[in-house]
Amino acid sequence: MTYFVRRAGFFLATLWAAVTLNFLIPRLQPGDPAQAILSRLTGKSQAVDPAQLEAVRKMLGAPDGNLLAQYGDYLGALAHGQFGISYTYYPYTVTDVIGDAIPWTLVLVGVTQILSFFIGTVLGAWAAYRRNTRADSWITLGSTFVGTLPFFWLALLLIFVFAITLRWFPDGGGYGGGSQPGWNWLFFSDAFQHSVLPGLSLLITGPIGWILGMRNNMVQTLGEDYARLARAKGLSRRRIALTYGARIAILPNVTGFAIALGSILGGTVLVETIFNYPGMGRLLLEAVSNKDFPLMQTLFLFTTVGVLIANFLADVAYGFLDPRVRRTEAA
Amino acid sequence: MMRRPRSTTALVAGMASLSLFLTGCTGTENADASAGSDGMINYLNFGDFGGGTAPKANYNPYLPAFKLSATDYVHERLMIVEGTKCREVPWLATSYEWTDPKTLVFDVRQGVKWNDGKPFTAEDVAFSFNLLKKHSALDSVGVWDSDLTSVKATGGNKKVTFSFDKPGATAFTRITETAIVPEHIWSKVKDPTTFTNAKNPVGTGPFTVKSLNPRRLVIERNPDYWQADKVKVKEIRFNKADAGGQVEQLKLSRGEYDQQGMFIPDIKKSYVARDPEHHKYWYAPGGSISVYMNLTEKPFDDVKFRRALTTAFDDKTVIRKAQLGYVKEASQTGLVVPGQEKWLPKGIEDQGRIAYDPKAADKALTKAGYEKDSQGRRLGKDGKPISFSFKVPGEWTDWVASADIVIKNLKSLGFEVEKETPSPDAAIEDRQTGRYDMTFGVHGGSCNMYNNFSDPLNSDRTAPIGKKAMSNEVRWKDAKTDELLADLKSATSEKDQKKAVAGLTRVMTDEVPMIPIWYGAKWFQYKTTKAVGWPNAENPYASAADPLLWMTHLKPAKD
Amino acid sequence: MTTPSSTSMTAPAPTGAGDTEGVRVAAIAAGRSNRLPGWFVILWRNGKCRFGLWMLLAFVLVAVFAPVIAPYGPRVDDFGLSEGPTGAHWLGTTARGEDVFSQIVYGARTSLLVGTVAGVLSTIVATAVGLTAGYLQGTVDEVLSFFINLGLVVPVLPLMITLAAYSPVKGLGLIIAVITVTGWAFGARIKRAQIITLRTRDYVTAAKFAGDGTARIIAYEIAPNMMSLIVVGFMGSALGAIGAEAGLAFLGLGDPATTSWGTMLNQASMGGAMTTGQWAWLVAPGIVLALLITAFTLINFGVDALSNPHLRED
Amino acid sequence: MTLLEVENLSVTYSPRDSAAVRAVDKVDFGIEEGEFVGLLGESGCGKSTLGHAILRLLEKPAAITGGSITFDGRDITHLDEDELRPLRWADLSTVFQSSMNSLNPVITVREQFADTFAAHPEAAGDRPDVDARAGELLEMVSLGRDVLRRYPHELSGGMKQRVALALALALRPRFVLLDEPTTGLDVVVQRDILDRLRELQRKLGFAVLFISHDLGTVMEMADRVMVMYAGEIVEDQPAGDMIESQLHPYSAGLLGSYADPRDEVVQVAFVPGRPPDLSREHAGCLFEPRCPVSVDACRTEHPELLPAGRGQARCLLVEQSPDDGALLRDVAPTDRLGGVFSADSEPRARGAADTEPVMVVDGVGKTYRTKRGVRTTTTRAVDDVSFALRPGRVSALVGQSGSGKTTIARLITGVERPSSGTIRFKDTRVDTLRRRAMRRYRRHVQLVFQDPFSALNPTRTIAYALGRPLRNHLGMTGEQARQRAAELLETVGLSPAEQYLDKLPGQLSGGQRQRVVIARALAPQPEVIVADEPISMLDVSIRAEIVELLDRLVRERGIAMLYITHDLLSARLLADEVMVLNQGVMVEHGPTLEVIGQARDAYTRRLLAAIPRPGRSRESWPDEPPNEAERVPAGS
Repeated sequence: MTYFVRRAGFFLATLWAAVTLNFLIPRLQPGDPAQAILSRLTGKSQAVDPAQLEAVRKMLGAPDGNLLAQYGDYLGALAHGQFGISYTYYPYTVTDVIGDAIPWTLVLVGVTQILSFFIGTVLGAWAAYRRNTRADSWITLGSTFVGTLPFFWLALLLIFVFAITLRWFPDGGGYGGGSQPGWNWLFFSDAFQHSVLPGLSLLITGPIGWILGMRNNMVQTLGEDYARLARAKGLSRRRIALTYGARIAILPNVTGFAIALGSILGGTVLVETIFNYPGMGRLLLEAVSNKDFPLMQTLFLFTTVGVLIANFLADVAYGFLDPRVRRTEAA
Repeated sequence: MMRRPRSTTALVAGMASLSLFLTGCTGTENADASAGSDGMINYLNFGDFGGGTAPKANYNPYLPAFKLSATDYVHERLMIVEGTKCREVPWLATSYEWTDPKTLVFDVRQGVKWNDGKPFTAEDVAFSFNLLKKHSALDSVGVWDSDLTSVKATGGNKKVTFSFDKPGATAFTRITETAIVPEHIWSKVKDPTTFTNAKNPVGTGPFTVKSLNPRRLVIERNPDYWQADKVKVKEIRFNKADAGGQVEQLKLSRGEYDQQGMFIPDIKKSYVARDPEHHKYWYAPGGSISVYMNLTEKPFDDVKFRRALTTAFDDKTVIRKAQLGYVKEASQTGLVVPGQEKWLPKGIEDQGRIAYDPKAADKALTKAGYEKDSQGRRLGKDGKPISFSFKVPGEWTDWVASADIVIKNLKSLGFEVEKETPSPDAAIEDRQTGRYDMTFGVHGGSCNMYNNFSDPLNSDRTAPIGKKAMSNEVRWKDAKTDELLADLKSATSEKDQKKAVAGLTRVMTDEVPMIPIWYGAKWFQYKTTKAVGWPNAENPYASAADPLLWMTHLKPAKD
Repeated sequence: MTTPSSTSMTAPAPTGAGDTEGVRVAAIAAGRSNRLPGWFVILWRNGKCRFGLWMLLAFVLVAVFAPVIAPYGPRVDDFGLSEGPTGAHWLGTTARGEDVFSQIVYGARTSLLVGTVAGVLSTIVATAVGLTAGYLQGTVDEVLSFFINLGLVVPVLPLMITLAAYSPVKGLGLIIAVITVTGWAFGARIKRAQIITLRTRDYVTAAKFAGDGTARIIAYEIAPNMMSLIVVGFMGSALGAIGAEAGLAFLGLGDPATTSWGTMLNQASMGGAMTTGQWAWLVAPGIVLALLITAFTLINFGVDALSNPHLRED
Repeated sequence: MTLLEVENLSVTYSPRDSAAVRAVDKVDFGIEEGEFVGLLGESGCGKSTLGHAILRLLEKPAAITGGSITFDGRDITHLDEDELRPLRWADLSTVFQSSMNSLNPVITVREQFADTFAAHPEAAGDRPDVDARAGELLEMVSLGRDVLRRYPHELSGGMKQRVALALALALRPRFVLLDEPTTGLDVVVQRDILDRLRELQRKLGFAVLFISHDLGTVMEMADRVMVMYAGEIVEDQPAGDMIESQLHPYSAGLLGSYADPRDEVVQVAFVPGRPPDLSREHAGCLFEPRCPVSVDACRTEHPELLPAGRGQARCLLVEQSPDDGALLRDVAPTDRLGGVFSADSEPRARGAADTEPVMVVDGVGKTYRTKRGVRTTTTRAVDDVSFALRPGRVSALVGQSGSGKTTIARLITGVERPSSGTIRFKDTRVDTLRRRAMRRYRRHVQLVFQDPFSALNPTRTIAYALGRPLRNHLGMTGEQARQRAAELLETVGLSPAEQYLDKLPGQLSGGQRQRVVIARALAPQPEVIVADEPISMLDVSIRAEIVELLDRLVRERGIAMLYITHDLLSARLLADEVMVLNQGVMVEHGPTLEVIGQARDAYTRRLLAAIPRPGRSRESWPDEPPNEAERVPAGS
């Protein structure tokens, strides 16, 4: 009970901290959005027309009232789910813009995260199970070498090889210019094709953390007395590896996985940027460079809430998976 | 070699074959039949179309910072003042006349129809301007910032009359930059400031919007266009290319665009060389990029000092090394030459370009009382070594490289110069508030001569140090300049205008409020496999920013 | 994303492997005779880790002797523009006419500097916060723990990008500061957990009975026993910092005036390395970055063994 | 026929880059069907390694490097894992040392039985009724069937060990290896489990190899006892014979460290020195450096394990003696051992019982509150306890784990404050001291810790550890402090002190460390020392050494000592008075001999009954049943 109250309290406190941080960020930064938008539009080598600057400033509006009143208005708007109008996509609202981006990120990053976790856990468990064999060395060293490649760099090479040179896959974007987003097969196959390279660059570098984490955990659990006793009991290697090794070793990774899932909402800035993938990460970078504060604030909020919820779910899942925690929770 | 990579390879291959299977084949888009048999160009691939990384439909011409580029092909203007030589090309108006210095009358073209079939009239024009009056946030060109008082349809709905309370000549280009929208649609719009005009935007232009997805915007030829006979392009496809990174560069260099306007390094090698016959570019000069000195500080407040520095900078090296040879040396007059050469005062040497001559600079400085000490340090009038900082946004690498050369030049003259590289935001803010010693600034380059000189030099447009200046960032305050600007503002005849401009260029060359180094380039690449007739250095009939003009010039390539 | 490899940081479990204490003692004795700290001996014994240490040493040497190794200065732009690899320029030149190889060599300095300084700083912050929270407990702990947890759930990358983008001054200092600000929480949590077990050790009680004050107990009794954890934390932070610096620089949020592999990649990408066929310019920074990260990852195999005796190779 | 035959078995640890250690060296023995064999030895002697080797559970870097293991006529030394699997558990099962960790924490007890059955269909049948059979097994070890549904962490240590025992017997194995199965458990619980085990073994007839360092228990339980020293078996005799006469001087030493606290005169011996470093070659007898009766030949000649009496021994003296170990028998017990500490029934020459007490504990109680949600649980750890400590006298506080002994230690040292009652040191109220005063107070009251391994900071030298109290409490400076530290080391028998000052704790043996801990407690010249189980973590053969040291300090320095223990023997040896604590309540309090000799309280009698008495018939249990099984540990 207290456990739940504590978690909920922490949840709210963090949410408040995130919201407040969001409120403060634009107010602590130099420069104004109108200038940023127009500078980007005209480029650095042409003069910005002061009249145009003035018009854009009028359009975006400036917050009025003292800081406290602004803070109150801001909280009120948030409570009503009003995130304001995006400075980049004026006059569209932040909700419109994010609504378009979310599915892309959810699918691309979600699928690759889950696959990475799955692949990483299986390979890590296998490496631990075959510890000190060649399989182990191949997996650990192989994943080390492949997994440490900077994935933005890898992404560039993938584009060059598979998109530019071989032309197997498109060079970027979530879908082609020719297809209209919609619930049809053609669009899905197009979208899938566009997701292969970004997905691949995430998948190549994604599992290493899980592999090494799982391997380490499992080497430890397999070294525990209960695993030794299981051997003495004459259980099959498989049974030992699964029930006495992997089953326990996976537990500490659950939290990490939940956080990884939670941060999906944040997207992957680098990959989405390189592939022009229409997801949240690229949106974030765009919001930041355009000083699109409403959009940025909301993205921040979404990401934080995502991580918080994931953390919360991880705790619940942990309690479900690990009987040792379950008891404390029930008490 | 290893377990995982092997499976990765398999995965790649699997996915590849799967996706090939799913879509049948890729790359068909490029297999085009370029020129149609009907003497038309089937379609052209253009570059980016604005609207951020994930554009949403927005064809409101009064939201220039947010509209998609199709808007410029749908909504037209009374006249087009093309951006290279500032020629006035009649468009929705056939002619204009200053009936007196405070009254401007346009003759509206007859027989033009909106693309929904309704006729275009002078009422529409008046409506459009009055809409901007009502919603000042939409007035992005600042038509009503001038002394304009009213816009009315006159002459039996065939003329539009603009009335000013003071001589309003300078407002002319602003008026010509304002798009005209249909009254029958826009009068029903509740809030035009948030109107996206997303569905079938109605305009008089040569194209209508065909389709949009965030990757591609397609517009198609308007068969009922008032000069439809001149438009030979059936369809234009704009491709999302906002990243400007390697991939875009590669696509450009492979000739995937018929027209593009982006930076690409070493263009001769990476673009032209790929297909010298068809891959072309034309980087027309834009605004002047100048060395700004803080005129409120010593020794920059000394005109002799500033004049001495005009020969101090090695423009050619800046252009060759830092600017990759893409730009041209700027004239000290503040004009963009050769495009604006007609404004040059008589007898000026080399169109006002001042050659690099460190010895002359050294001599002039010494003569002005800034001597070098025994250690080679340049001393101020107070006898102390002159030292100042040069601010340049760290992220703008070409500017940084240019600054490096400029600083090297200054150091060789005995100044102590420290380079500071703040973020662009901070640098811009510092420049506006006057918190700098020396920096780069941009000014001029438009066809509105008044704006070109008033923005950087008008004492109305400056502010004390610490406050944001509107545009006079060097803090130039000079009665003679203000007077010349006032003359220019009220001058309706070209002769009077030329006289005032000549005076202003002399302020630039004699008083040296700033030292122009190079002209910012307007990126413009084009391909002649499908279409010919693009503007270029040989035939600079329009600038990169005047697509409506090229559209009436492009013809199918003959091969 | 958190590094799952370090989530299982439990106190070293007693090995059930029979009488291994003698062996352990022997290992410590071996370390002692060489005057090396015990944790280093454990690192050195691990083959992968040893290889990683050699690699790291190579990078350090390159960084230290950069002016000797590099044929030119990193920003000397007196050469032909966008040239392919030649005898004079092993990896070609940049679009601005700088020598790519020299930049690679000097870039090692930046990466190592960022790794070391950001690693040290965030380790210091993490250790200070973790130790204080864990040792003092009570309200102080509640407050600090809240911040630790907050630091854990605040999305790091967006925060990093925002901070990096909006700072008025660019430069390595900023990158280091950003990485430190966003990267200390995880280490602090682990160290807090560790000190909670350590503070009940008899020798801590003994120090109290010997009349030692709180600060001295933390500094002299507890901190030395957390050495392995501090090393683990440092390695993790340093690795993260190097990656983060490269990523931020690649996104164009770094200081272009600094020569780092991230800015090189950024400039190669923007400067048309692909279009002009400047392969070396694009590939080399990525490979050296991968090698450096690999070195750290290999060392981490040994570092993991510090806190998890089962992972020791013996 | 011999069920298990171990011949010439050697096990070597070969870590990658330190010297190889021959942990088990040419061990030879056999175990008959149904025989109960004890394997006795101190920590590090290789007994657990031997156990693991027999079960073929050795893992890198340990490996069998010689000899053979034959089970039921089949050589299992080199069988691979698949061939071993049918043999495991069905024939050879085991109970591990630390029951705390030998059950899988994430599956229920039932599942752990179920997978055992499932792995051995040939022994358990194809579709065994898990609930019925496991339930039966649990009842066999005095556990309820409801335990099946529980997870290991929901069980107390004793319950877990019972589950482990039930699990070991699940497939009716012919041989069970018990590796210190009750170490770490409370004495009373230990007793109960071992009794149950012996009973089951008699009933089911399986053979047992019982590995333990607890001599009393081994002697009492086993039919035959083997003594292991430095990787070798040094003696192998029927238990009865060994009690009567030990063949090897080491066995004699071990046995000498045991006594019955109820005897009129209690004598306890110890073996000085420490085991040899097995990574080096040793020419002569491995025990020679510690042997009180060694001759010159012992230094050069390695003795063989040769028949002697009804058993075997590895000793040159035995070899040479015509009538097997007679030589040893001739020597008086006091002479043939390294040292002896004795206590007789007379009052000790210590401080008078009626001197002014330095510390008075009056009606002290301590309540812990644990908040969990809305509910608050209060635990009464100490309830209305009163006693006094007097200069030069030792008061023993006896009780099983969780009885509140340690809480009392924390209260009088000021680590915690009592919920009720007062504690006075001379004229100072200890229970109300504030920070600075507390620090001053601690100059006078010092602690000796239970675990010498955790009581010294592994990263600080001995000189540092001793120097801190000297600097802080006595205001000494560097050189002075070092001088005094050296003196203190000499006082606790670490001589020459210079040799120890700059060492780290890791370089000292357990006994040496405990001496350092005592020296540190002495450093600020305290008037009261609280010794919290100071010998329970030490090897049996050196415990008496520490007891002797403590006794000497009390005598010479007139320190008032609170000696906390669960071990009545050491209380008998050291204390002037004994207080027995049960669940926070003091149930008995009086002069040592009185309390031990004529225990009135039922709990005290159970404690006494738990003491193993080899060679004697066991007394029947006192009336109360063990109450341990019902308790669940608080929090895990």
